[in-house]
Formats: sequence, C-alpha cells, structure tokens
Amino acid sequence: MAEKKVRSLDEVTIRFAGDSGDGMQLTGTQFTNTTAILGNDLSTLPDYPAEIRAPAGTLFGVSGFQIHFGSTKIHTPGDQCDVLVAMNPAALKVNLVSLVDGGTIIANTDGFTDKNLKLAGYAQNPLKDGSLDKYQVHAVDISKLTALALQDLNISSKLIDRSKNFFALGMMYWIYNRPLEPTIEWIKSKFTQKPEILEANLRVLKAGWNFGETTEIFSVRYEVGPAKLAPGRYRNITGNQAIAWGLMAAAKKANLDLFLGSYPITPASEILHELSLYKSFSVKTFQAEDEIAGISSAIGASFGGALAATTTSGPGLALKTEAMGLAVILELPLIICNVQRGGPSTGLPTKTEQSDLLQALYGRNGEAPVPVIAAATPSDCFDATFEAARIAVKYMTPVMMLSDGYLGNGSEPWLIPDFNALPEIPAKFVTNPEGFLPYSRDEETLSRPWAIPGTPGLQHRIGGLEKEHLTGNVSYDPENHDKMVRLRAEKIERIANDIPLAQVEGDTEGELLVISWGGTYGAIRTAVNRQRQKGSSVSHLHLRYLNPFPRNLGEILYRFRNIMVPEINLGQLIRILRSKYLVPAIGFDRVRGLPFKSVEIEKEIEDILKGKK
Amino acid sequence: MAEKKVRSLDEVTIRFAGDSGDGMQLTGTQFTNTTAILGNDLSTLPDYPAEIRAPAGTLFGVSGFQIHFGSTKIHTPGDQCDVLVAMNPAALKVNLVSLVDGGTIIANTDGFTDKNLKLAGYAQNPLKDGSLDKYQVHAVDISKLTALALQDLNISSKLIDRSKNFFALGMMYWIYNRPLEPTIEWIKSKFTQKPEILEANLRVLKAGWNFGETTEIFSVRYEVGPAKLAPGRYRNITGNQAIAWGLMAAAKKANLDLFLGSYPITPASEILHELSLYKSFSVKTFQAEDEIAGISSAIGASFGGALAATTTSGPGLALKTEAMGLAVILELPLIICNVQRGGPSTGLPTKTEQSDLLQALYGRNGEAPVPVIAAATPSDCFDATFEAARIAVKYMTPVMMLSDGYLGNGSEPWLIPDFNALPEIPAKFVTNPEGFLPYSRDEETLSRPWAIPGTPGLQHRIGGLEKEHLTGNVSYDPENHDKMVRLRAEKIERIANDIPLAQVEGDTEGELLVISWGGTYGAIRTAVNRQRQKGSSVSHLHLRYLNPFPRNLGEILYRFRNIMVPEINLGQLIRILRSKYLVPAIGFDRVRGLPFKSVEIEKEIEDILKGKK
Amino acid sequence: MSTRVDEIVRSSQMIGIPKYIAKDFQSDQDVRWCPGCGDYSILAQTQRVMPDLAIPRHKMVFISGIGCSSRFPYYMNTYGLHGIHGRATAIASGLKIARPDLSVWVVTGDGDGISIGGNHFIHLMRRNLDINVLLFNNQIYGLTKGQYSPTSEMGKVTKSTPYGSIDYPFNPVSLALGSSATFVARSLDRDPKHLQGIIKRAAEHKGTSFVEIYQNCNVFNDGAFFQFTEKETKDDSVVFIEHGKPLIFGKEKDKGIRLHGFSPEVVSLKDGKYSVSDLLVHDEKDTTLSFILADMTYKSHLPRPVGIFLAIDRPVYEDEVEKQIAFAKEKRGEGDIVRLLNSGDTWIVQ
Amino acid sequence: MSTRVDEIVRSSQMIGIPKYIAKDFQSDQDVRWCPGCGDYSILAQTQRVMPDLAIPRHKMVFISGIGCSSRFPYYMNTYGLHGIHGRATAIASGLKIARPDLSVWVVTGDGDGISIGGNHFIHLMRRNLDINVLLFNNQIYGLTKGQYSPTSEMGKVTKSTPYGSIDYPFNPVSLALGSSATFVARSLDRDPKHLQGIIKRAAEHKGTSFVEIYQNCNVFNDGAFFQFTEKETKDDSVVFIEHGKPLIFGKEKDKGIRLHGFSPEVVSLKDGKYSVSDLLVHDEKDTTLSFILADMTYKSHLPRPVGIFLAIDRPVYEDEVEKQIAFAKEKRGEGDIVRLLNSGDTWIVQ
Ligand SMILES: Cc1ncc(C[n+]2csc(CCOP(=O)(O)OP(=O)(O)O)c2C)c(N)n1
Ligand SMILES: Cc1ncc(C[n+]2csc(CCOP(=O)(O)OP(=O)(O)O)c2C)c(N)n1
Ligand code: SF4
Ligand code: SF4
Ligand SMILES: [Mg+2]
Ligand SMILES: [Mg+2]
Repeated sequence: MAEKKVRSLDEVTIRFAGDSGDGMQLTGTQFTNTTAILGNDLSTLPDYPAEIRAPAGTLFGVSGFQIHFGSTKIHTPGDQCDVLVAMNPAALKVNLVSLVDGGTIIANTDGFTDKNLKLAGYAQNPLKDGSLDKYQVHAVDISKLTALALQDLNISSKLIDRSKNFFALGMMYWIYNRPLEPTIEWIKSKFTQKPEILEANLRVLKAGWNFGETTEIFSVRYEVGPAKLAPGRYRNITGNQAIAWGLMAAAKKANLDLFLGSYPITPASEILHELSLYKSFSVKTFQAEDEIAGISSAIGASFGGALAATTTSGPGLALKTEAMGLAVILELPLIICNVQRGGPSTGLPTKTEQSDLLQALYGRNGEAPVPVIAAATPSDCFDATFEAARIAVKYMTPVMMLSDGYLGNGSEPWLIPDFNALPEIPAKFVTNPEGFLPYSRDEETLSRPWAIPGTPGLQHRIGGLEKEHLTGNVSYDPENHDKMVRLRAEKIERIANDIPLAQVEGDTEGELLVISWGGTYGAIRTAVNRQRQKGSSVSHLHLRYLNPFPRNLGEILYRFRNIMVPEINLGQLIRILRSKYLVPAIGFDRVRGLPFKSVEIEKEIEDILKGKK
Repeated sequence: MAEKKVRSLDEVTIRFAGDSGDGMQLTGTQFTNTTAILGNDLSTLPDYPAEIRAPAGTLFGVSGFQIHFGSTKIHTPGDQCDVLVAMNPAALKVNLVSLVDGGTIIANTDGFTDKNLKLAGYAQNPLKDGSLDKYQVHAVDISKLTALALQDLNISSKLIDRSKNFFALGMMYWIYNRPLEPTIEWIKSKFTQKPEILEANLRVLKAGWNFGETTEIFSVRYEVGPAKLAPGRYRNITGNQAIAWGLMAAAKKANLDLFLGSYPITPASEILHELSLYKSFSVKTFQAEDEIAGISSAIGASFGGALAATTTSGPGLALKTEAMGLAVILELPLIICNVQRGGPSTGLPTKTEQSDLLQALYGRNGEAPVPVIAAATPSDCFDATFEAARIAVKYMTPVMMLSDGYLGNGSEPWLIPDFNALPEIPAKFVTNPEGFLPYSRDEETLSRPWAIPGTPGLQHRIGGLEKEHLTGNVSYDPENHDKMVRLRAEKIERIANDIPLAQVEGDTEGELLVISWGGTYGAIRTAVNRQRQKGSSVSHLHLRYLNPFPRNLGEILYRFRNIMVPEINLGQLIRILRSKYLVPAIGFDRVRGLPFKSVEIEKEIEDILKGKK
Repeated sequence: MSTRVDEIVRSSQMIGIPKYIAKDFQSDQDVRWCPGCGDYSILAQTQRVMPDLAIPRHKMVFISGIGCSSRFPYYMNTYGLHGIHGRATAIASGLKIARPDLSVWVVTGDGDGISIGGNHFIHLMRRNLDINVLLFNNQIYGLTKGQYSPTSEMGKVTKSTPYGSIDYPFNPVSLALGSSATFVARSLDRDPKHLQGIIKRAAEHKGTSFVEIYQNCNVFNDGAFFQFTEKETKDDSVVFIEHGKPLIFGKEKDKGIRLHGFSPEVVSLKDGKYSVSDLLVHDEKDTTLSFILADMTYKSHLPRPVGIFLAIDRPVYEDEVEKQIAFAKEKRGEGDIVRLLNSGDTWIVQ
Repeated sequence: MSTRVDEIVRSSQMIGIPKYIAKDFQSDQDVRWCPGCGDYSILAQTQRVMPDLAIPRHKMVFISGIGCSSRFPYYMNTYGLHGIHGRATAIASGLKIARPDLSVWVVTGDGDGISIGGNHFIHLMRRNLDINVLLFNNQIYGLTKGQYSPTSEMGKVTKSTPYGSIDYPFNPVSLALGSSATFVARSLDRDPKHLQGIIKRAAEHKGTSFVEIYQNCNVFNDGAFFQFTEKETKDDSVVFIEHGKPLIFGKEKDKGIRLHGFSPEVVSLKDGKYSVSDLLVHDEKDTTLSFILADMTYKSHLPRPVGIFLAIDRPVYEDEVEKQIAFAKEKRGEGDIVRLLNSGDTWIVQ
C-alpha cells in the first residue's frame, strides 16, 4: 500500500448523481450530516425530478444532491461542483455542465451499459472515448464491488443493487477524510427491523472506504478543516424542518397549542409531515381537503385561541387569498408559510423561484394589507417563522412568511438557539366583560383584543362585512369604512417600529448597493464579499421584512449611486423599492428554477461598476 | 288655476328615496329613460342596502336612486342633489346630507307616522318642527292621494300602497316638464298579464301629474333643454348590461359562439342575468357551482374554440386566481370581467371601490402577466369589454376587464355604435397539420396558434407545467423556462403597440396633471374642467389601459410639475406609476364605498396648486 | 402543563349552567331578514331549544358563510363568526379540532352549503366532527336576489335561468348519506315543534349532525314548500319518519309506505288489502334503509320523507385527535421543546 | 349562420372514421410513471378500447387535473389538457357545453377528483353532462409522495399521518350515487378484460359516466387492492355485479348475496339452505338497489362489489342547452346583434 498524500482545502463542492432510485438523496444527506459533525460550514442543494420514479437510466430521471462545505463561511451550495459522482451515463450527461473544468468524475462503470448509454443519448462510452479528457476521471466498478462485498449474504440482487450508494459514500468518506461512525449509527438505528439490510449496508459502506484505502486509484486524500463558527451546539437543518420547529417554538413561547391546517403540495409538504410527528407537543395537524379548507380551518382554530398556521406553495397560496382577506378583516393571528416554486400555474413544481412576492403583498381583493417576512437561509426559516408568529399574535393579523424550494429542501448547520433567549410572544386573551369592545384597539400596536369562545360574558360576533370601529358590529357607514381601511393599514405600518433597522454589510455609502431578499441571500453575499475583496465599492443589504420595510431603508438607499436588485423572477421587489423610494434601481433577473450562481452576480456587479448597465 | 312659471335650468340632480319595498329603483329608472329620450345628457347612481328587504321604515332599509341630467355634458350622478323625494322619515334622515343647502324636499307626509318617526330616530316630526327651514319643503299626502285615485277599483290596500311611487313619478314629470308617454308605454307592456295593476299604475301616474298641474303647491316648473350630444341613435345603458352586450358584439365580430362561466355575486350578477336571455344568439351561460368552476369551465370552452368569459367581483376574483394562471400558461383567450366592490373580504358588497387593481395585476402565483383594461363610464363598459375580447383573441391571452359597482349599476345615454364600424376581431383556427407546433409564435404579436379539438391531425396536449418553446411539450429545462417566462411577458408588453396613445385633456404640459382610471373618470373630468374654467393650470389624463400602459405615458408625465392620482382605494395605480416612471405622484384617496364628489377633487387640485400638498 | 386556553376553559367550567330562557339567546342586533321570511321561525325555534341543551351560551359558537341564512350568527347571543361564502364548515372544523370543549354550529344555505361549499360539506360528513349543521334550503339564492340554486327544481325560471333551469337538483339528504354522514335529518320552518325536536336531537348527536330545513323565501321563491307545510296539503304530501314506527301518513292516517322489491310504494290502509304490519318500519340505525328513504325525495308519486333518516355512532374526529395526543404523550412523555431543538445529530463548536 | 367552430366541426365530419388499432392512440411522449405502476394497465386498456368506439381520435379530448394519474392525457394521441389540481371536471364541463360534438374524458385521482376536486365532482354528477370520468383510486397521494387521501382506510400510516389516519374514507361509488349520478361503476387495474368492458360501457352511456378504478401504487401504497386483484384471494373477496344476474361469487361460484331485511348477507349455495333463486339479482336501472350494493363496500364481512352499479337515462345537460337555444331561435329567430343594440327605448339626436 503506497502512502497517500493528504492535501488541505478551504472548501469543496461535491455532487452525487444517479437514478431516482439510486438513493442519491440519502447518500447526500449522510455525507452532509457527517460533514456537519466535523465542524465544517456547509450548504446543500437537493435536485430531483418531478416524476416519482422515472424509468431507470433516463435523463429526466436523474436525481442529484450537491453539498458545498469548507473551513470558511459557506453561503451557497456552490455554483459548480469540484467532484461529480455519477452512477450512470444519464447522471453524467445531465450534470457535466456543473462540473468545474479540471474537476473530478467518479463514475460507476457498471452503470455505463449499452442500454444506459443509449438512454442517455451517448453514441459512445464517454469514459472511453476521450471526451472527458479535461477532467480527472475515476472509473470504478461500484456495482460489481458491491456485489462482491455481499456475495456470501443470501440477499436478492435488487437489494444488492440498492446498497451500491453506500459504496460510493464510503469511498467519498475516505477521500475527504470523514469518519464512518455517524453513518454506521444511522444505519443501525434505521434498519433494526431488517437485520439483513443493516448488515449489507454496513459492509458495503466499509467496502467503499477500504477501496479508497487499498487501491491505487485515488492518490490523494483531502482534508477540509472545521470552520470558525460561533460557539455552541449545532445541528443540520432543512428549511422546511426549520419552519415546523419555528412554529412549535413560537407556540411554546406564546403558551398556546399549535394548529396547522394544510394541504400537501411540493415543496411545502414536509412541514406538514414534520409537524404531524409532534402529537406529544399537542400539535394538531389537519390535512384538509384543499387549500381553502386548510386556511379556513386555521382561521377557525385561531378564533378558538390556537396559534394557527397554514403552509403551502404558489398555486395553493392563490387558492387561499379569499380567506386571507377574511383573516385580515377578522384581525385574528395566523401564519401563512409559502414555500415558493417555479410558476406560473403548475410551472416547475420541484424547482425554486421568488415569484410569489407580489402575490403575497397584493393578491387579495380590497385593501387587505399583511406583513411579509422572508427567510434568507434554511436555518433562518426558524427565526423568520418565529418572528412571523410573534408579529401575528402581537398585532392580531395574518402574517406571510416566504420561503422557497431551495431553502425548503436545502440544509445547513444551525446554531441551536437558547429557547429562553428567544423573544417573548405576548399572547393575551381578554376575560373582563366590563367595557369589552371587540374592535377597540391597543394604543401602541392598534391591535384588537383576542376574546376566545368559552370566555363567560364576552359573547360577540365577528365577520367579513365591514365592521364598526370599536363595537365590531356590521357597518355600512362610508366614513367608518374609510376609517377602518386606514386603521388596518396603519396597524401594519406600525410594525416598522417593532423590527430591526436594515443593516448594510460593507460601507454604508458608495457606488453600488446590492439588495437581496429571501433565498438568494447566500449567493449575493458571496458575490459581494468577493467583489469587495477585489476592492470594488459595493455593499450588500439583505431585506428580511418585505412589508413593512425597516424605517431606515430609504435613508440607506439614497446614499448609494447605484442600486441593484437581483431576483429569481422578472423583478418584483424592485417594483416596490422604486415605487416607494423613487430610486432608479436596476434589476437582475434569471428565472431558471435554480438558485443564482454567485459568479453571475459578480459579473453583473462588475458591469454596473464599469458603467456598462 | 294660476298660470305656473317655467324656469330654465342647465342641470338638475334629483334623488328618489324610500323603503326598499317602495319601488324607488323603478321610479328612478323610469325617470331616467324618459329624460334620456328628451335628449338630456345624464348619469345615475342607484344606492340600495345589502339586505334584500329590510323591515319597513328603518334607516338601513332605505333605498335611493339619484339622477343628474342636463343640457350640458354630464359626467357624474351629481355630488349633491337639488331635489330629494323622501317617502318616509328614514329616507329623509339618511339622504338629507346629500341635499344642497336651499334644496327642495318633496315628502310623503303619510309616511311620517309616529312609528316611522321613531324608527328613523326623530323625536319630533321634522316636517313640522322647523328643522328643515333652510330647505324648500313640499309636504304631499302621496299615500292618501294614491288611495283616492284608486278608490273605485277593487284592489287590495297592499297593491294601492305599492302604486304610490307612480304618484311621485307623475308629480316629478310634471315639475320637470317630461312626457308621461314612455312610462305609460312601459306600464302597458309590463303588466299585460295583470290588467288591474296596469290600470292602477296608469291612474296613479296621471294623478301625480294632475296634482302638479292643479294644486298651488308647486309654483314653478322647470325646463331642462336637450344636451348637445353627438348625433345618432341613443339608448340608456347600465355598465353591467354594456359588458354583456360588449361580449356578444365581440363574439359576433369574431364569428365565435359566446360562453360565459360564472357564479352570481353582487354587483356583477346582472351580467350573467343579461346574457342568459340571449339563447337565440347561441350564447351559452353556465351558472357554475363556484367561481373556480366558473373560470375553469370558461377555460375548457376556450380550448374548444368559444369566445369565453367569466364575470365576478373581488372575492370571486380571489378564487379565480389559480385558474387565471393556468389560462396564462395555456395561452388561451379568456375575458375576465371584475365588477369591483368594497373590500377587503365581504366588505361592503353593494358599494363601489377601486381596490382590486393590484389583485388584477399581481394576484397570481409565479410570473403570470395579463393585460388589464378598465372602463370609465357605464357605456364605456361596452367598448372596454369589446376591446378586452379583441386583445384576448389576437394575443391568445386572458384579459382582465375592470368595472365597479358604481359603473355596473349606474347608467347613462349611450350612442349606439355602428356594428360594422367596430374593430375586427381576428379569430383564426389553425387547420394545417403540416409543421404545426402548438407553441410556435406569430412574429409580430408573439401569440401562439389556436388549434381546437375536432381538427383532424392537430391532436396535441397542453397543460400547466412549463412548456417547451415551440413544441409545447413539458420541459424542466432551466433555460427554456427563463425564455418562456420572458416570452409570455414580452407578448403582453407588445400589446402597447396595438393600443391608442394616452391623451391629455387640456394643456399637454403645466403645473398639474390629474390621472384617473376606471369609474372615477366622470368626477375627475368634471373637477378638472371646472378648475380650468377658473384658469388653473391643470390637465387630465384618463388611463384605460392599466397593463400595458400606452407607450407615450412616461413622456407625458415628465411634462408636468405635479401629478395627482385620485383613487377609491389606498393608492394602487399610483404605485405602478411611481415604480415605472419614478415620478413623485401624489395620491388622493377616499375609501367610503362611494364615488368621488367632484368638489373634493377640485379642492385637492386647489391645494396642490397652492403648494399646500 | 397548561396553556392559556386551558385556563379559559377551566375558569369557564367553574361557572354552573345558568337556567336560560329563549330570550337569553337573542343578541342585541336587529334582525334584518325580509318580513315574512322563513328564517325567523328557524331562529326562534333554535333559540327556544337552546335552554334545553344545558350548555352555557359562552361555550356555543355559530359559524356561517354568506347568504341570507348566514346572517344567523349575528342574532344569537353566543359566539359567532360570519365567514366567507361556502367555508363555514371548514372554519368550524378547525375550531372544533382546536377546541373540542365548544358546542359548534354551522348555519348555511343551499347555495352556501352545497353549491360553493359542497366540498367542505361532504368532507365534514365523512370526518364526523361533532358539529351541528343547519342547512336552510329555500331552493334559491336569496341574498344575491334570486338565482337558482343546486336544489332548485328543474325547469325553474329565475334571473339566471329565464328559460328554466336544466340542472338536476341535489337531494341534500342523499348527498350527506353518500358522504357517509352519521346523522341526517330533514325538517320544516313552518312546523315549529318538529323543528325544535330535530334541532335538539341534532345537538345531542355525537358526531356531525346534518339537518336540512325547508325554508320559505317569500321574496324570491314563495311557496316552494307549501305543499309540505300548509294545512291543506301537508298531511297527504309528507310522511314523518320516526325510529321504530311504521311509515303512515295522510289526513286520516290512512296511507302507508311499503317496499315493493326495493322500491317504496304508497298503499292504502283503508281498503283492507294492507295493514300496518305490512308497512316499512323506520330504523334510524340502518344505513341501507336511510338511502332507501332518502331516495323517495323527488319522486312525485311518494310523500316527502321528513324526520331523522339516520343516527348512528362512529368515532368522532376530534376525539381521535385527542386520543392520539394522549397516546403520544403516554409513549414519549409531554413534548419538551428544548430537548427537541437539541435532538438528532448535533455537534459542539467551541 | 355558421361560426368558425361550425366550419371545423363540419370539415372534420367529412372524414370517415379510420379503422384504428390501439397503437394509434399512443402519443409520442415517453410514459413516465414508476415502473410497475397500475396506471400503465389502465392506459393500455383505454387505448385498446378506443378503436371500438368508432370516434375519430381528433374528436376526443382527455382532461385531467394534477397527480400521477393526471399525466394520462400526455400519453393519448388525442387532444388533451393537463389542468390544475381538482378542476378537470369543471374544465371538461365548459368544453362539453361549448362543444357537444366532442368525446370528453376526465382522468383523475382520489386526491384530485374527490379531495380538492370534490365539489366539481358532485356537481358534474348531478348535472349529467355526457362526460366519462375515470378515477384512479390508489388510496394515496402519489405525486406528492405519499400522504393519505380521502379514500385511505382509517388507521393508515403515511407521511402526514404517522399515528394513523383518523378520517373515515369516502366510498366514491356512494358519493357519486348520493350526488345523483346516472352511471356508476367500479373496476380494477389488474383485470384488463373487465376494465375494458367497463370503459366501453362508460363511453357508450349518454350522460356522465363515473368509473372508479382500483389502481395499485407500488411505490407508496403497494398491494392496497391485492385482496381484490390477486388470484389467491380475488374470487372470495369480490362479487362481480352484472345486470339481470344473481350475485354469485367464490372460487367455486358457491357463494351468493341475499337481502336480509335491507341488509345484504353472504349465503352458501352448497349447504342446500339457499339456492340461486334466493339471491339478489342485479338491476342496473334501480337507483335504490344501487345504493344497497354500494353500501356493501367497506363492510368486511361482505365481498367487494365490482361492476356497474347504476346505468339510467336522464336528460343530458348539454342537450338541454342546445334545445333551449333551438327553442329560442324558433321563437325569436336567429339573434341579430344590430337589432339588439338598437332595441329598447332609443332616441335620436340630430
Ligand atoms: C366568493 C363569493 N361568491 C359569491 C358570493 C355571492 N353570494 C353571496 S350569498 C350567495 C348565495 C346565497 O344563497 P344561499 O346560500 O342559498 O343563501 P340564502 O340567501 O338563500 O339564504 C352568493 C352567490 C359571495 N359573497 N362570495
Ligand atoms: C392547488 C394545488 N394543491 C396541491 C397540489 C399538490 N398535489 C399535486 S397532485 C396531489 C395529489 C395527488 O393525489 P391523487 O389525485 O390521488 O393522484 P395520484 O398521484 O395518486 O395519481 C397534490 C396534493 C397542487 N399541484 N396544486
Ligand atoms: S330574500 Fe328570501 S331568504 Fe332572504 S331574507 Fe328575504 S325572504 Fe328570507
Ligand atoms: S407514485 Fe405510485 S401512482 Fe405515482 S407513478 Fe409511482 S407507482 Fe404510480
Ligand atoms: Mg338559499
Ligand atoms: Mg391517488
């Protein structure tokens, strides 16, 4: 055995790719968890087809999982990958575009059968015809080696085939110097009921590792040291899980039970799945017959004194808009989480997009303002959701929390918050019939009292017809209507007094300010940082609160010569900024169902600074 | 009999008011038709309660009908009325605010019973206690006189009571010098089946007229000469009827059958009612189970080659938004008429508002642009709807046509168009399988071919998932998605080349440009005209096309020092204008469920010109 | 561990149940239906029954959609929510799941309940939450001034069907049964005593109770049910079905219903051919029989069945929710948020 | 007077009906269901039946919502529209009213059809448009990766019900019957011949045909119907109902169904106590009987009824539309838009 070189790296991006049935999501998740435990910062991007299980070997059936990890702060899953693990020709073909020039390909040669080559549209075997010469190609008989490792076990060939992802995983652990233990533990806990599978997976995992250790194929191992992260306990979390937990934490803080009324829809379903696990927390999840019933049931639960939420994605949000208007006029707390996906209509259901912002702000009949908050990263989904709940309860209003497919499925290490240090959520029910008026208002917040059924003496009726100021009785009076429309608007505006000021990363004045919102945070932060390192006069401002805006936003904008607003839509936030502050902001839009690459943002920054735009 | 004086007037506003059951809407409509036939210009405003039939005598049960007519151009139903016909104390109380100082009250003294006075909250009879001294009060025993006129007929007292509005009408005809014949004709045609009622109504109508002629009460008669209207044949039309006819005319021009999928909702239901009358025109109306089925059925009909439409009001529009997105991506023609009402939620269902503009523009998931056109006056609903249909068919797109409760129920004289002179609607079905591609595009309009089922050889599938350019096959390709999102947007933008340029009324540059859209046209035009007569530097621009804007709009805006945008909402159009043109436009909002009064616009104009705003 | 809501529930339980009279259930709002509307009677009967239920009025919630009938909650001195068109059943479902301690009522119309609200309606029926649904069927859209509804008879001329309607009407009773409802009944606005009895039984039923109430809209559909409600015709046109009793009707109680094959038919008890023992005997526990009786509804040769079609027990949705929660707590202990946040694969950065 | 559509209709009628084979109904799109999915068989049977219908393929339209099953239209060489979730029935209704000349099919799932789409579903049934609805019931949400559906059995553990589902499932057949459907049937993905026969009958029925098809989702709900489809258990678990025939089942054809009171019960034909003449004989024209048979569905002591429950005639919606149009034209003459615009009280300004 030759001694292997160990080389140190700051960051690496790896992409696992194979058939939908090849277990690439699982492989990626395991690699991610192990990497997180090692203390790297990281960011991941699962990428799977809309079909449940496409026929094996086809291009559209390819499922991928990308992880970007490093010893520095990692903001994105990586524009391109350094290593591509390709289980078959289709996986190679689809993903080659995202491999850096000179990058590494680890290919399962057994997957490169004539049939699969044909399905992928290769006339010749790319592993052999020299077309991959600019990459480092490692061709490994993964399937065969897996079968060999299991030959003395009496298990079906189907099962053997299903284990091969663990071989690839073991190999990658070896190359990147990661311990097997976390995955071993996981396999053990997962397959207790199925001892054969347990045994098979363990063996194959180790076989993969040993293959790296013993063969001559890989001459170099890599080391990626831990990142300098804030101290504390971490775990890896996806955006959807973070939303679920954010809701639970908020309910606990408010000392209310959590109610979720929802209807499954990609990519938001996992929030419903996650929350239905926590019955021991008194969480009640109601899978409704449709989105309208989802939000309507949540409105009913909120009337009853629950912390009520509904979760969905674009088309579902469209269906909820009428009921959102009802929640606005009822002035009941409600959290609406929208995990955006590619539109319009059914669009690209498994892809990401930021194109529901205008719908979130304006997609209701009449003047029906709601606060809108967007999460920046997977783990920020926790904080953004918690904050949405705080505002909903304090201001007695529905609040829109925006996430997107990229955040929902993506994951990153999360510094687990100290629960006691989380902000208070001042839920309060009125109980005193003396002078009770359902539409009287708190002087500061303008919120009305929450009087829940079951409270003796507070019987009252609320509804969707315009209400009389104070009494809440139905009123057709013109002046009252004008007053109420303005009161509801003013209530939302006042939230600006209760949220942090906007903060500029970089100089607070200069040539260019790049404004981001939502899931593009990471790519834009990375791009701006790199440009600043190159000496450009560019700063970054990330907007978490889309309605109302932080009070100091205008001020900040006026201090920059240029303002650039990159969005994964045709320019939605930019419309609001231009309208409100009359600044000639410039948009940068790519609507491809994919997150931005930081290089493309960088290029745009350069163009603007050079005066090309 | 003393000779009565006849005085000439330029314009008069009369308001009929009584219980919901008193027939005030009928009285108003009759007066309107007769007045229209005399050649006056006019504008009307019905105003009725949300309750179907409120208990007699109550304040909330008052139903009113206002007509403003004159020998000059009339743009609004009048800010205030000159004459108030009050059938009971509640009607007096509710409507006194809209009577000009010194105006005339004609009160049915028999309605001023103790019970009714109490119901209206009067401690004393206002007809007797001097509180109306600043008005000219004519107290007439209308009920009694009606009964007297019918005493020899053997009809029930209920029926007698129901005829009393004809007495009031006859009286008003006499005072304003209008012929009885049109109403006599109408009564005769309406009640052929019910000879007693026919006879009773005729008698009472004439009795009212004779009362004016013979008694000493009214010393003056008024004459309002015909207005200088463009020559041609006129009829009176409400906005809702005009929408129905606009759709029918468009279908005829396109040589297509009209299909309406709709669900009843105030104030849009009359469009459905009207269209269901025209089966002999092959119009198919489908009262669906809800709004979603309304628009979905229209999409199905459009796929089948019908000119398809759906009609609704705010809450219904909210429900249609998901399906509108489908129509956008299917690229099928569809006309969505939204008759706006007071919101949010159920809001003020029988009142008017302009608060669905942002919903119309942005209330859909993903990037789903649709053209938006708004009607300015009741009769303009015909043209705006026709134009919406033209654009829908030519550009293969859903089009939003906005009206409002004020336009829908209001009426005005309408110069009946020459059908042959209406624009062509170039409906065209492809039939040639050679080279047929469902998502190929016309070079100029970017519209795709309309290929309807039943055409041999053109079998193809369309749907809500992103489509591949040209083939229309499902495509998850990132670059294709970006391309299609932009193509759909560009298609709508190009409509700007196909619509008239915006026109300024008044000087084309100056101190102040007032911009209106939709039903506030009349009040704003009146206000600007009056101010111009007073020498102010103010012009008016009315925007019919809200998306896309006319190409010259920016140019025009930049030529004015100030821009004012009055809206019956909290500022919706103004956001778009500020965003697109970065002009510091100033809003003027009153959200009372009522049309603007031109005096309040005038006052605001003055304030701005004086630099107060 | 008790939440803020638990506190309210507990403190409200401390108060005994007051001895109510009907008037205690009248709110301070003016009732605004058209004079003569059948809704008045239904409101009055409901208010009359409430005191018998021995439920404090602050534990009652009336939820409605949009329509004339949906104004109902405003007039009840209970909690109330006047929702949006068609969604009352969905709103009520959320409330009942969150707050099983409350007595939840839905008031809806034939348009609100089974036109736009049809989906939530059928799903509520199968889920069997303990909610009482009163559907005011006037076979017309009242509030929007007279379009036909999904229960309007074919050929009906209305504002939206000047040539007559061509939609075959729903039979709401069959629809509810086909959706696996556990309590299904029909009553009449103009039979106060019967209506009171049915409302009471509905309230007592554990599970979703569905009551179709024929209601006269004297403005837009006057007399739609006069055949079944007015003295002259009622006895011969209606058969009141009662558990355990044979189906007898007629002014002289001289007619009955028997099954011919599976088809109900009218027989005379006078001509000696048939006697009471030949007649169909109602069993409100029999799902199959309930369908047979429901199916009599639009058959003009048969009297209209009125009464309780079905009343069976089935697990109640919100009870099962609570059971699962109790089970989970027993198995895993009361959820601990701090522990949850720190669970799974975690690591410490120093 | 003829519109542009009339021209297309006319010219398409000039072409005779080609002699098709199943392959002529295959589109050029790759079929993308999971390998082993029951949808493949349903697609194949449909394509096999199409040539028998003697309808040109350009006159056929398949409309769907969203779900695995809803991908169906892409694979048919006919016209197709892949709509939005739950709305296929509504889209199809509009198309059929506008274009009664077309053969309109809806393909939907248990989620698409009767969860989100439940309202349009029940209204289509009562209206009775001539549309064929194929509901692929796999008792699960396939496309969204395995949540329970409104037809999932109680206690089902899925991603959204880790503690087991607590919703009582719809019986789609009863739901359709309760909604006054005129043609209601059930078939099985794994019984190609039966399925072909039912699809054909559905196509031939004039009015809305509803076919529930048990479909295996081998990824998220494998084997849900194996009891009714697999050799070992099928014969004893399914009773195939056929018009005019007694209800006999069992591997040896030795069991039957008779009515005890109103309740169906299983009897043995072997022990001499009962013979075929005691058995229930199916009559697909009898609405009452259809309810009785449908109600057998979830009763574990009874075999699952499969076949045509009901097939009756009732006026077809779009025919009535055309009749009213013809009537109006006869009474008033073909509408004249110029005359209309100039009708009513008009006056002339010089
Ligand atoms: C989303 C929406 N669509 C339509 C309406 C208009 N609308 C209000 S009530 C109603 C129907 C009322 O009929 P029904 O439920 O039978 O009640 P009724 O008035 O007869 O008691 C309609 C169509 C609405 N308010 N909201
Ligand atoms: C408005 C909307 N809500 C939710 C979804 C997500 N969704 C797509 S298909 C589906 C259910 C599919 O189940 P089913 O109809 O049974 O079809 P199957 O996949 O089982 O064939 C759901 C919830 C959607 N596409 N649109
Ligand atoms: S319209 Fe009919 S249902 Fe409505 S309140 Fe009047 S009478 Fe009653
Ligand atoms: S998920 Fe199930 S229903 Fe969907 S294609 Fe796969 S096997 Fe078929
Ligand atoms: Mg009704
Ligand atoms: Mg399914």
